[in-house]
Amino acid sequence: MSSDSKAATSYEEGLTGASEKVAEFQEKKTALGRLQHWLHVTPSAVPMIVLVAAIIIFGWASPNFFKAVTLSTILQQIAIVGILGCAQSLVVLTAGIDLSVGAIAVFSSVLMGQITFRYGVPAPISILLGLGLGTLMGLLNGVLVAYVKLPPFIVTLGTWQIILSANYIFSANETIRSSEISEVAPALQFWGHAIQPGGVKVLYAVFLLIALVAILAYVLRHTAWGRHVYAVGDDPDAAELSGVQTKRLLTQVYALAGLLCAIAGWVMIGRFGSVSPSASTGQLGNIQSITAVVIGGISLFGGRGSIVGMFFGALIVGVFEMGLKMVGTDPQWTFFLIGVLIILAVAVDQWIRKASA
Amino acid sequence: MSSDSKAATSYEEGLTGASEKVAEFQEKKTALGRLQHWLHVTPSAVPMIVLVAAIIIFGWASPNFFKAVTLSTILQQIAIVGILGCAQSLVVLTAGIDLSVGAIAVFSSVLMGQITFRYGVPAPISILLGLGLGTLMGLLNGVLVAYVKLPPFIVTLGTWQIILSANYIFSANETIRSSEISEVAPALQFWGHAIQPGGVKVLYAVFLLIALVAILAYVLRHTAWGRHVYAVGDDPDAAELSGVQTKRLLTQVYALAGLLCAIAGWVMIGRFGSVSPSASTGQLGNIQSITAVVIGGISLFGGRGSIVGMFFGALIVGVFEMGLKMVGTDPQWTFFLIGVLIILAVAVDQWIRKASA
Amino acid sequence: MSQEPLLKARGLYKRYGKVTALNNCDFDLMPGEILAVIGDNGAGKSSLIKALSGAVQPDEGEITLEGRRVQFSSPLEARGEGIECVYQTLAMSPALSIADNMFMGRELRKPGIMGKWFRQLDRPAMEKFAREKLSELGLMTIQNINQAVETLSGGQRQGVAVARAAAFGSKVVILDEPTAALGVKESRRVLELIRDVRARGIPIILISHNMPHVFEVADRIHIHRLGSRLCVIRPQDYSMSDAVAFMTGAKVPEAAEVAA
Amino acid sequence: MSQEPLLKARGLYKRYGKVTALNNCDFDLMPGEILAVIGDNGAGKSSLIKALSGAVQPDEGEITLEGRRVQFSSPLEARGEGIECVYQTLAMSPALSIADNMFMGRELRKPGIMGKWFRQLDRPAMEKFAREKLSELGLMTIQNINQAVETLSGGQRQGVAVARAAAFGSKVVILDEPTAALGVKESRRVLELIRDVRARGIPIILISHNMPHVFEVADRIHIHRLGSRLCVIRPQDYSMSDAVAFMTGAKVPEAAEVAA
Amino acid sequence: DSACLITKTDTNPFFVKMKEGAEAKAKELGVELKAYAGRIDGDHEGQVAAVESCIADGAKGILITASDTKAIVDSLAAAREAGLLVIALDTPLDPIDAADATFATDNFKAGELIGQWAKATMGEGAASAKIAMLDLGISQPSVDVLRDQGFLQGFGIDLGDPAKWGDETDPRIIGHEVTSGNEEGGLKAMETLLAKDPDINMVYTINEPSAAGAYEALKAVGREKDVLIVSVDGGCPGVANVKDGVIGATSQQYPLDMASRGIEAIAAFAKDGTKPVPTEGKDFVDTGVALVTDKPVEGVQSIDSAKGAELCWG
Ligand SMILES: Nc1ncnc2c1ncn2[C@@H]1O[C@H](COP(=O)(O)OP(=O)(O)OP(=O)(O)O)[C@@H](O)[C@H]1O
Ligand SMILES: Nc1ncnc2c1ncn2[C@@H]1O[C@H](COP(=O)(O)OP(=O)(O)OP(=O)(O)O)[C@@H](O)[C@H]1O
Ligand SMILES: [Mg+2]
Ligand SMILES: [Mg+2]
Repeated sequence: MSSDSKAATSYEEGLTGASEKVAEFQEKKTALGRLQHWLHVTPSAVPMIVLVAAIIIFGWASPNFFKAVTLSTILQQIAIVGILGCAQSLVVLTAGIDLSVGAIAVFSSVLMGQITFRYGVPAPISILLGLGLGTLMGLLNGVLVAYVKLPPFIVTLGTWQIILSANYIFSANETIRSSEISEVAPALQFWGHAIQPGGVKVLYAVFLLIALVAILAYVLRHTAWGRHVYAVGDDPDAAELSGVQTKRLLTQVYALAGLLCAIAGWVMIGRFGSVSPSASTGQLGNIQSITAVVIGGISLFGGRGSIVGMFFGALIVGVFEMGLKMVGTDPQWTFFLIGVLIILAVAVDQWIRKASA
Repeated sequence: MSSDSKAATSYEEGLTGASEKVAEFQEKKTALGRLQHWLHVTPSAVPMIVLVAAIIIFGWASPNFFKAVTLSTILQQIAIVGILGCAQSLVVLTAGIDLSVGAIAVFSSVLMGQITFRYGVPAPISILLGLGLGTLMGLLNGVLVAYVKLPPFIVTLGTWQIILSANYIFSANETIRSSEISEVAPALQFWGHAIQPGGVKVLYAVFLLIALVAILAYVLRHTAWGRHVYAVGDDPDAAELSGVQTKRLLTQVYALAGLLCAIAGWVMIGRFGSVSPSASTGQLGNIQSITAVVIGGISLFGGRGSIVGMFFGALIVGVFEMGLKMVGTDPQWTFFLIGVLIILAVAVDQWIRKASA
Repeated sequence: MSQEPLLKARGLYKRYGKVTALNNCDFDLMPGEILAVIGDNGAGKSSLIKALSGAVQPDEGEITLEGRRVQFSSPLEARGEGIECVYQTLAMSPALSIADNMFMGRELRKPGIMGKWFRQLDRPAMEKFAREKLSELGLMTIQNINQAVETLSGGQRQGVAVARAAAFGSKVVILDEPTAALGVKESRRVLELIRDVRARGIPIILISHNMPHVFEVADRIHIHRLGSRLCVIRPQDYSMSDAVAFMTGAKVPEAAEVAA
Repeated sequence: MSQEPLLKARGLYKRYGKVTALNNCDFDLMPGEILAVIGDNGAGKSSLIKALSGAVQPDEGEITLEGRRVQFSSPLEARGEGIECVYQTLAMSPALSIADNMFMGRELRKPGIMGKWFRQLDRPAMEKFAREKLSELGLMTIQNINQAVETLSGGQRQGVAVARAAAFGSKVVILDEPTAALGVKESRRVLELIRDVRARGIPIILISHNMPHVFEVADRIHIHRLGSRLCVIRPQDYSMSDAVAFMTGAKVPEAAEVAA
Repeated sequence: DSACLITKTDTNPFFVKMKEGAEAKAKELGVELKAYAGRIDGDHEGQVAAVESCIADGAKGILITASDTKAIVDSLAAAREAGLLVIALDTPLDPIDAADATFATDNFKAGELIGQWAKATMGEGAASAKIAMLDLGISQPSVDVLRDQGFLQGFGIDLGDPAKWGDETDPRIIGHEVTSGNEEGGLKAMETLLAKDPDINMVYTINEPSAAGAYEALKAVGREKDVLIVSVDGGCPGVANVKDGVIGATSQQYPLDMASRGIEAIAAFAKDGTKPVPTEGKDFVDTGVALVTDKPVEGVQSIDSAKGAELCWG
């Protein structure tokens, strides 16, 4: 009796001869239109513009600012925050947040130092052990987030405290002095070396940061794993249903973040010379890296943004801090103005995006 | 020619006589099933259970713990975090986050104190001014979030720095002594008074906290405004499309949060006696209140959870801290264990929820 | 027709980056009529009604309501003018209950002091009303009126949205594919509901891909193609096949065929 | 029928708090057939196929695939067994492009060193494939294959999901209301696609509220009511009115009427 | 008997050593010691909570290094009312009689010593010195202010308001930066001030870790030899740095001593209620401060690094 079904769909014969062309409309081709479109599809462009503007303003306000040495100082000051920012970016792209980045970095640097000096292990091996242990701390975060399904904020709030106090307990608050390290284990200070083209010092650490940003940008953009990171951040249920191994991916992301933090810990030794468990990165590294990430245009809700944006975000903060101090602002006012400028930077970003939407 | 449309829908005559009953199935009536269901529909039950368990364990581990004075001390220690937690809960329910709560509280207390002592304004008026200015700071957050559409995390990260440094600058780092205040402006210390039923001191501040929690619980559950808070946190676009004035609501929420923080600032004067711009609530209040909120089962993604849960969350932290101190744990180990317990508390919560889903 | 359109749009444009969703689009809704809007997927139907209801702002073009030029900057403003809309994406708060969602933004308060001074919601009244409206639609499988919307089946959710719009619309009711996820019985109820609403004198814009339903209830049919109005026809003048042929580009309507 | 079912379920239960979505539900899918599942909104159809595809775990009951007892703890496991599913909620990552979404979890890599060592994606190949599959479905209004899925119209999105399932399913293809948001032309293409897939020997489960379509393509029709299978009929034995009457409870099928 | 030790933080080696001293003495005398600490520098609330815990726990006495010397007074009054002996360590309370006794060094004096030494060492150059001030934190806790202002006093610079740093107008001060008292902060602050004025030749630092950080920054630009760094604390790594020439001079304090004497006092109080008596002519028990340098100058008493290493803590 399916004859009535025929009748019911008979109107579909109107379809014969339906157009098969892919729809096309003429595009606006004005210069402004193109700029807007470019801004829209290049999420890292906006922080870059803010950055350039900031550099120009400070260069104009302070005569010393525009010297190569100042700019290289800024770069070396953001090296650690930048590497932590790489770790943070990965986690934030999955719609997570990692409050423990700074703690992992500090603890890893302490581990590298203490394993060398307390237990007499050769420096390269201690470095490997430190990197491995940092990865393990990240892995712990990952397992708690992915398998126990706890919110990342609370997991890393907990591990932040755990790792930081483990750090103090393990190190017995002992600092290892720079001169000892450079005698016994110079490998620990590797990233503190510099090349000096034309008298301007550029730390190895700066090159490391740039290399890490480039590699991660490639991975996120051009590999399946990178697309999965975005997918999980976008909508974890959808990603799971459409075939991403969400749990495994999340675990990998947090472990990789741990590794990056441990690398930052190694860089800290090179940069500060000494190994100190009470480095402020342990307390402030998370906020600083999150600031870089957000100013760089990565959405805290996950799935949107680029790591290159984070790099510019870190630079913006570095330039503001240095610039304000150079024009002679007192520390309390510097703190105040950086607050203002964080908000302004993001407001400008938002405004340009809206205009171009 | 609509006769073919008749034919096309003729099969619908099968509908005549369709059942009009609302579907019903028998329910499981086992005790366990009921318990699970109750846990599921009472989001604040889980933190309560964790709390009771913690109290029992510490009571067993430390002989002094189970004394009324210990318990009243815990209550008075969480009074400020609890009030900040009320503010934080409102903001988190709208899927926001407020990093500036502690800074607003401290600055408000400094404003109340300095307006009284530096400018000689009568204390009740300074208190009103302080509350008003705290509300304004919250309003600033709200406007930036709702109208400029900046992410709450970054807005309040900025205002946190701004308010905190304004606080240091305005106060010139001056502490106002307790003895001066109790002579000149006892109203500032109002919440530090206590009733002493049976010799156990219970601060007014504790009653204030309980009253605020009760009022907010009522407002969130039983008024239109409260439902809108949940709706905005759940899905702001949907809320906007279905008729909530999202922007106005968000602004109100942040302003109310500011007022609550200013109240916390007033309570701080009562509790600590003096007015100190360097009170660590300015630095740590945000993390502490967020911890309470999250342990209390409020989702950081907004729209889910209850303020009563936050209250239990704050209590859990207070009980852990006091309990660990009383069994004589060293401070770093205390931080370590609190980190572990934060994760455990939320894990237990998650597990019970899953079992009952 | 000699009447003035109640809601009119002229020369609307809406571009999303490279994509042109509305391309010089016109639109007319007459008082008291059921106007169907049909067209291919992605033709721009939803974009059109979003522009009409304030959910998006068109790049160019003007909209008039009852002869007045209007510019809605939010759906709330449109609602204030009595334009009630069921969006394709439904616009519900998933974690809230059915009753909460139906009354979002126009909650009922308890009578007496509790309502006036303590602003307490009248939950029993809201739940009763919600249950009634759902029963009118024949949604009998909803077992618990306090269920969170996220736990409803796709069709149940759609039913709740339609019930809300029909219950509260006062000037124009816009339905974007209201029956897409609905079953046979529920779809039929929606059609009846649409007729009821028109009987109250309120005009309706109905977007649907279901030709038999469109031809059954519509007074006029707006055919949308490639971002603009191709033509407006009367169901009694054309067959469903013709309509399908127009909207897919298989046939081109003669200029004269456009119903004014 | 003498054949063994390819996919079989017995006594499935699924409860959500107070709500019983599956209530002692049975299910059989024969090799190579198109099985339609029809029922009221909220009858439990989506819950059934979610249980079959691993997206939810039933409280009780057992599922067998090719005679083996299976227990999928995630959709990925079901996919590993060749069960491809289009969910009602579509399961797409809104911010990613159409091509990214179609290949999610089975991306193509560049040939040679770039692919092998640097694991670089072969975007041109994926985009070409995606464009072809969409064209097969007649989705000609998609202007830009690199558009984010969130910018697609409701129907376009559904089209992408269906294209994905049809392209990759190897043992069973499950479609939960694939044509709900689709236009006339696109729905017709989906029906053709379903026939194509069956012609490749792959059985299909089709959930739909569109009776004419169901009666046109289905080999057997599973009628779902109040969380369990009411009966299974053959479209040539019953009229659409009968089917509608069964699923809404207007008529009760005789036991004998159930097609084994 | 039990006693409480409440320090500002327990991450700064200074307080870690203080705790070790207290623990050793407590063990010797059979006193049960519970240690508490603030979360961060300046964590006043944490200390209030700690005092309350001690009272609730029935301790006999409290040893405290107060984060906020004025604000803590109330809580300590409650403790004394509850019959506890309250002893301020390292940092005198304000007013000083808010504690039953104070075992402290004079932080202002410590700063003054290095200031005088620096001025004498620079000689002629002091008049045109370019000074970098590396302080603790923007909340300006009292040690921070005392050491900073003491240094300036010793160096002969007008203090402005002695209750805060940063309001001086002397052009010799290139700038104040905050360091959080660790190497990382010292390094960054120094880098920044060097960018502002590369000719800095005198560096005051709040403590030895920040001095080590500053030294790294100077080394990086090759100026470690011609810049004078002074500091306060006298920890063993710091004294070693004096020996290595990293730090020119540092004012040494004796936290171990303060703590063990504090425990003794509590033990005595628990036994028969005796309270310790202050040093002759002062309102507190001065545990002393000594300038450690290998380049002594006329008119400022000092000990050399070898002697400093004998007395150092940590
Ligand atoms: N936010 C957006 N960004 C970019 N493109 C968009 C956006 N919204 C819609 N579009 C595009 O505009 C066109 C029209 O979309 P619209 O939703 O109006 O179609 P529709 O006619 O409602 O289709 P359907 O029948 O499938 O619902 C589509 O090509 C779509 O991809
Ligand atoms: N996660 C959940 N929590 C609570 N109840 C649920 C949940 N998912 C589904 N339900 C309930 O289970 C019942 C069956 O839902 P299901 O989605 O399977 O229906 P359906 O037959 O697919 O309906 P439709 O045709 O409208 O898609 C409904 O009453 C629904 O409210
Ligand atoms: Mg649409
Ligand atoms: Mg369904």
